[in-house]
Amino acid sequence: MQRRCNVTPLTVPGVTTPSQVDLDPGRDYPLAARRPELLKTPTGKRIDELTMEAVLAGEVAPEDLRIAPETLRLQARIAEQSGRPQLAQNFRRAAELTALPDELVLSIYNSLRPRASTKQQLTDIADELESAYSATLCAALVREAADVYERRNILAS
Amino acid sequence: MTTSARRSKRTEALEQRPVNLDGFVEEWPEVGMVAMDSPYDPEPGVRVEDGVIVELDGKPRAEFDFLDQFIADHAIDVDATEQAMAIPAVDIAHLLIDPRATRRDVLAVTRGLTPAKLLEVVKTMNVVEMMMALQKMRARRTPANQAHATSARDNPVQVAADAAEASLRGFRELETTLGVVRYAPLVAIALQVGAQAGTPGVLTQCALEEATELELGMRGITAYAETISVYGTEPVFCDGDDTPWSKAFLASAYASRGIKMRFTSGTGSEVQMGNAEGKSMLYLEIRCILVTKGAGVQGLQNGSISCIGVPGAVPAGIRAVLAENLIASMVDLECASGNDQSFSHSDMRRVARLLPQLLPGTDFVCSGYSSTPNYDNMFAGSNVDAEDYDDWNVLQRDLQVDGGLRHVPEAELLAVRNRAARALQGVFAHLGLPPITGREIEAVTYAHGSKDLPPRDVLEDLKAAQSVLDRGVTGLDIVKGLDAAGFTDMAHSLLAVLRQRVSGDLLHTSAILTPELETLSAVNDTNDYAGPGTGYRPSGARWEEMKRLRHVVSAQNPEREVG
Amino acid sequence: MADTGVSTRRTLRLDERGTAGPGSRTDEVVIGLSPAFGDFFTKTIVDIPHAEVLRELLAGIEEQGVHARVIRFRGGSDLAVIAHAAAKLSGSGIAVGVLSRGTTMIHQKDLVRLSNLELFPQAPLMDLDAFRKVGRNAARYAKGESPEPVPARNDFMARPRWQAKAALLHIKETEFVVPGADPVELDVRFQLADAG
Amino acid sequence: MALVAGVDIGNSTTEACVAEIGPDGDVEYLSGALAPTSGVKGTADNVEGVVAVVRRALERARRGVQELDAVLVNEATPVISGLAMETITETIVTESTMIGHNPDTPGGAGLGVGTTVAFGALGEREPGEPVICVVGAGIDFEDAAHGINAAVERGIEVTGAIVHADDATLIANRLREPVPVVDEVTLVEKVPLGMPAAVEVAEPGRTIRTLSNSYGIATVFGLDAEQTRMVAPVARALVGNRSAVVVRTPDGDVTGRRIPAGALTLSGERGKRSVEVDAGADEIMTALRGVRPLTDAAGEPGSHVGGMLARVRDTMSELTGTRADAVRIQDVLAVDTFVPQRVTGALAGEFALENAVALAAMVRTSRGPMRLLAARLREALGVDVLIGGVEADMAVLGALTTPGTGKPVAILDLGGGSTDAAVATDDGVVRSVHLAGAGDLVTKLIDSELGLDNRELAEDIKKFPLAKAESFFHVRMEDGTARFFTDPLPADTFARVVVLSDTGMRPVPTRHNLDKIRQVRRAAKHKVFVVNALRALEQVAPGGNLRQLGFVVVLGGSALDFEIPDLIAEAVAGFGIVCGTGNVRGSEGPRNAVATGLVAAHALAPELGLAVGS
Repeated sequence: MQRRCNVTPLTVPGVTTPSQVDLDPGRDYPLAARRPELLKTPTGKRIDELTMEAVLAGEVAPEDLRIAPETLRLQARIAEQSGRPQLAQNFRRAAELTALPDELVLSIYNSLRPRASTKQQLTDIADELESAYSATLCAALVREAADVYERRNILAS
Repeated sequence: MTTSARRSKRTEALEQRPVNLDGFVEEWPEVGMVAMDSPYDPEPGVRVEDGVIVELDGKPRAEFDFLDQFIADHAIDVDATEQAMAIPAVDIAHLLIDPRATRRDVLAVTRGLTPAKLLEVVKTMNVVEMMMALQKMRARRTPANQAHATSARDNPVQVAADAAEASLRGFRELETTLGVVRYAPLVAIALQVGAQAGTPGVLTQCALEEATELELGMRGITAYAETISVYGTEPVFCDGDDTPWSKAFLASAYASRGIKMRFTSGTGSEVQMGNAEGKSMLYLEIRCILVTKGAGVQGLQNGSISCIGVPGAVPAGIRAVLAENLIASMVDLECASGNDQSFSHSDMRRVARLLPQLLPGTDFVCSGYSSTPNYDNMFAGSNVDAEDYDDWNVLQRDLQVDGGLRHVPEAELLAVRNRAARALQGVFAHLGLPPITGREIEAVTYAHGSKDLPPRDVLEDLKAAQSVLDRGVTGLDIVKGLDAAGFTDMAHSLLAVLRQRVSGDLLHTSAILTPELETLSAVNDTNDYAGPGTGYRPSGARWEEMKRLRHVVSAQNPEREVG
Repeated sequence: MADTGVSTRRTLRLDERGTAGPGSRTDEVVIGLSPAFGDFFTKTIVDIPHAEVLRELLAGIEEQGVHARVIRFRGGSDLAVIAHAAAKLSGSGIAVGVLSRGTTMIHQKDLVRLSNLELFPQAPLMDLDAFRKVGRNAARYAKGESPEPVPARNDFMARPRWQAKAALLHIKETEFVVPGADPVELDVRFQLADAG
Repeated sequence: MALVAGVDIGNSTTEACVAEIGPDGDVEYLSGALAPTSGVKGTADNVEGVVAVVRRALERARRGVQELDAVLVNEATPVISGLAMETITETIVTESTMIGHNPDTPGGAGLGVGTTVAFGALGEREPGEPVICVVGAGIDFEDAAHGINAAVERGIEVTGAIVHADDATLIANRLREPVPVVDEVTLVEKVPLGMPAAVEVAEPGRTIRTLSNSYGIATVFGLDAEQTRMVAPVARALVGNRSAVVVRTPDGDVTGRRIPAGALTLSGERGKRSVEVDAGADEIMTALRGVRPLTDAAGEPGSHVGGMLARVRDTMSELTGTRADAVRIQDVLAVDTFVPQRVTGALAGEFALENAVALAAMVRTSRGPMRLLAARLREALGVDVLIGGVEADMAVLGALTTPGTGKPVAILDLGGGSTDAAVATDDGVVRSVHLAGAGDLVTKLIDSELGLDNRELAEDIKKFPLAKAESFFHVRMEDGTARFFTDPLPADTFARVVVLSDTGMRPVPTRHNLDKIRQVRRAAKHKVFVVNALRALEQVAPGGNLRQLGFVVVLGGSALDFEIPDLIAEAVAGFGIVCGTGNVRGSEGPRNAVATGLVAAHALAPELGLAVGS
């Protein structure tokens, strides 16, 4: 659960696999049924390998039942094309967070609570997100929070 | 109270009516004790400079509180806003009820509207118009329903049986919560197992504090999350120990694990906490809706929820509750539309509060129909409970309206309750959890509530609940347990639910799984209502199913009943 | 209306005796009253007269052989703030805070403000017996004993009946807040309204 | 070199030990691990737990499953225990002669004697004989005080009062001439009126002197010798109270009664004996000693003990899947205990501590599914699985790895459901015994004797020391020392007795003080573990002579308890025995003995043991 997954270099749009796929929500959604070949688990398994037989043979681990960042970026494109830019943006932030261990995700959440962090602490979190996980969108969200919290006086004193 | 004045017999009769046990108060707009029509709500308006909203509903950017800023920067489409805001509110309302305007046409406008403008739009509408609008704006074409399955004694066997019955009766989502929080892992497992015993593909959640709820989700012991609350003023949001940014981050955290989630809000919470900043309940709720939108969350549970006693006590309060459901749908969010908390002593009033969601249909008509008698409801009682099942089915049949449920003959109910309990027995045995006895299974098959069940060894259960966490039991272990116990069909359907998180298809707006394990969401089941004769209407096999009730006299042989 | 079993026999007279200071007796419990208790408001959300509320709290304390002091807090209407401030002034460190609508809390000076020893959040369920028991338990805490908490009651139909009125009462009470006002010690006198 | 894993499947935990055995039989222990047992011990359901624990132990030894040569499993016959409890005495008050409850705050002090008169009738009373005023429900304390004062003013001599509400101090504070007042008499309307009565209240911190003394009552009411004999139970019941009321009625009485609980029939290899359960635990255990070893036990149908054993049988039959009438009870442990019970006929909800007997029973089930388990295990791990020797033999071998032990050695395995003992003599012969009654029975005794009705809390009280939270920043430990904290303690611990559990402080919501809870806890452990330790050692000791045992090693989950090993050591010290908690392989504490023993046995004689599926 706590292992740090490899950070795939997906931060530059245009060079990643998901964006090269031709996607049409009306034709391709739901992906599991219509485009299963696009779906891989973070451990590299194809979705059609996650069968009952495989489970009983002990070939499926809990890590195999997670979503891969590439998949979230595909779903982001479907959301975008369905007219839901905010939902798409959330999926892209989520794609970044797939690389973070559970504890770190929860601790960043707690740091974002009102009066929980100083501006410096939030800035440090943003820097870590960016440098260690290439999580630029999440880092931007945290920096934005730091500015608003300062203006509204809800930083830790 | 003693009084010497003589009273009429009629007054005495009226005094005895249950509705007089409900509380009603006068409006007091200065403090926010007003549903949706307050002179202190801001005037709509927007100003954009260099692609940034610099003035929102009469307030300059420098004075924005954190909700204003989040809404301005994340929820409102800057490119569309000035044009959309230029349209008179009444024209937008016309657009909403005009069948020739499609849902997509409306969304092109609403994506640019400010909170005050959205309020102004719904203020021009009466409840019938709002219902017409909701019928078109609901995100998913096919309506559905959600149930609570809880136990006053946190008895997992009861939760499994009630979940199975609810699943068979037609609910597509099931929610539980606990009296003793440490029981959560066992009850969540029971809910998950029971849900698959009725019809396949029912999604489950367990309402807990954020960290535990997320953990159960990540392990695949639950399938989605809902109790992530947002509030309409800055002080109340802070009292809830959150901000729009912390909640937006949490939303991404859920998606990053492939887990569906929605936010929760509702009218009345701010005035209840004495911090409404002199704004109407609905205005503040609209801010919650737009925060949800801005956070990129696919949906919202609203309709006052736990504060229903507040809007319920003021004039036009229930109209405002309908308006909040409508606005959530108007900004393209999934709406789980309340009707989930004890609301009135009066049966007549309970139904009247329900019809505005039931008649047009919402994504989930109830965000918690109590599948137990209310004494077992650990959400402090729902507007409708297990004793209302037959009434609900008759309402659906009378009006030919789909509230998501169906009548099920007793023999089938007994069979699934029994099966769910036996499956849970097998899973518990497989996982080395405290045994479920034959006597418990027998009792729960025929039980109405926890009072009809033998007590469990709470000590052993709680130890086992802890061990579920310590051992790292996951949804996969439940799948294996179901298979080992011989419930292979349930194992398959649970595995299908778990596999959903790999594909992320359920993360889209208004997504549910059908009994055939197909994903149905606003993407592939877009609401296409376009006036009479269009959109979702119960017909064919579904309508035949809705015609069945407990007692219907046979036309073939009037001495008999069909059922 | 709820049957409270009370006819308004007694009236309450609260005379201000000046700014309240910390108590020196270790055998005292302070009762902290909200800004409008026994003043603008005369009864709880279920019409129990404030005279009877205070009399039962005092009787519960006296029965345990403990001394009581009554102090009004005008500085705020938040129950936790009132009860905690009262505990800080109490010689034993124990106080009862009570709002006009009947919501009640037992607090201790060393606790953080948001915590408490016992809380009775459902004002509509507070009857005379409950107030007596709150007084009794507060006094027993002051004596260093371990009272069993007064059983919490719950009623899911309280929401439709009382939720909005409770909000109104809270807001109204908040109007009587005088920011920064000092706590005031009160002389309490009960008078029979009639010869009964 | 052979890599082997010894696995001990216990009732609640499964333990493993990984070791390398050299060609000449020398053993190098590499690692140990522990996990909860999956399913009922000795069934195929255990596979999951075994696989988990073997994997974990291998991981710790940095070895792979494919390197493993064999898995050694103990012969895990499930030992299942059941518990029941029955009250055997009751106290009955007739004609309401006595109010002996202990209200927190009675009013006034001293002794008042007079005729009982209802408060409402006080006004009609003429001056003359002294009266005791009975104040019923609904009378306000100010009105009560006012009424009594008015009567006294008219010359009526009011010498005491009996009150319904918790108002005694309030009334006494308002009387011009204070008198003793007893309050919280819930059924005050049943107090006989017009009868001679006495009310006594002691000063705070003291107890009554007159009404708790038969001659005191005789003096008050002018009784003769025969009548005094009759009131003796009343006086006895009032000893230790701070306040009391005695009313003299023509037929009033307080009696203690034994409840017929039925007879318990014990069948053993040496005959059959019947014993009445209400005779108490000692009688039952004596009868058991007479027929031992036990082959079955039965209760008189239709009696309490019949129901009691039926419940035990039902539980076992459900757990083991055998028919209830096929379940054979192989040991019982009877323990005297007491339960707080409402007194029949009492007026103030008085409780009396009534005697009760708790019974633990034990069953050994068949070893049938063991082979199936081994076969499944082999499938799951792909390694040879050997069913090792008798569990007790293995435990002894494991215990002998405790530094400082030597033969003859006895082990005591203190579990949750049963207490097991085994002894190995110099010539290698092992004798073993399984007895009913262990940790679960202790929990039950604590729960019922303290009236908690919360087994989980009782379990915590059993496992952890107590303290009293004297302020938010310090607690007084049960040994008298103080422990200070910089952060305030949780609000719900304030002024309470708390259990210092591993998850934090947990308040005990009763009126019992710390000493009382501690005494109940220690007594319960003594009644179960010390009694069972002696009973078990006696049965395995050569010739039944404890002095023949040199070393006793205490093992099992309950050996981790903070005081049980000491209690046992104290009890056997007199027999010249060295007794202590095991430290298997010098590192594992009282855990892992059987798993270690399996490896040791395998190293000694690898040909022993039954290979399965190979």
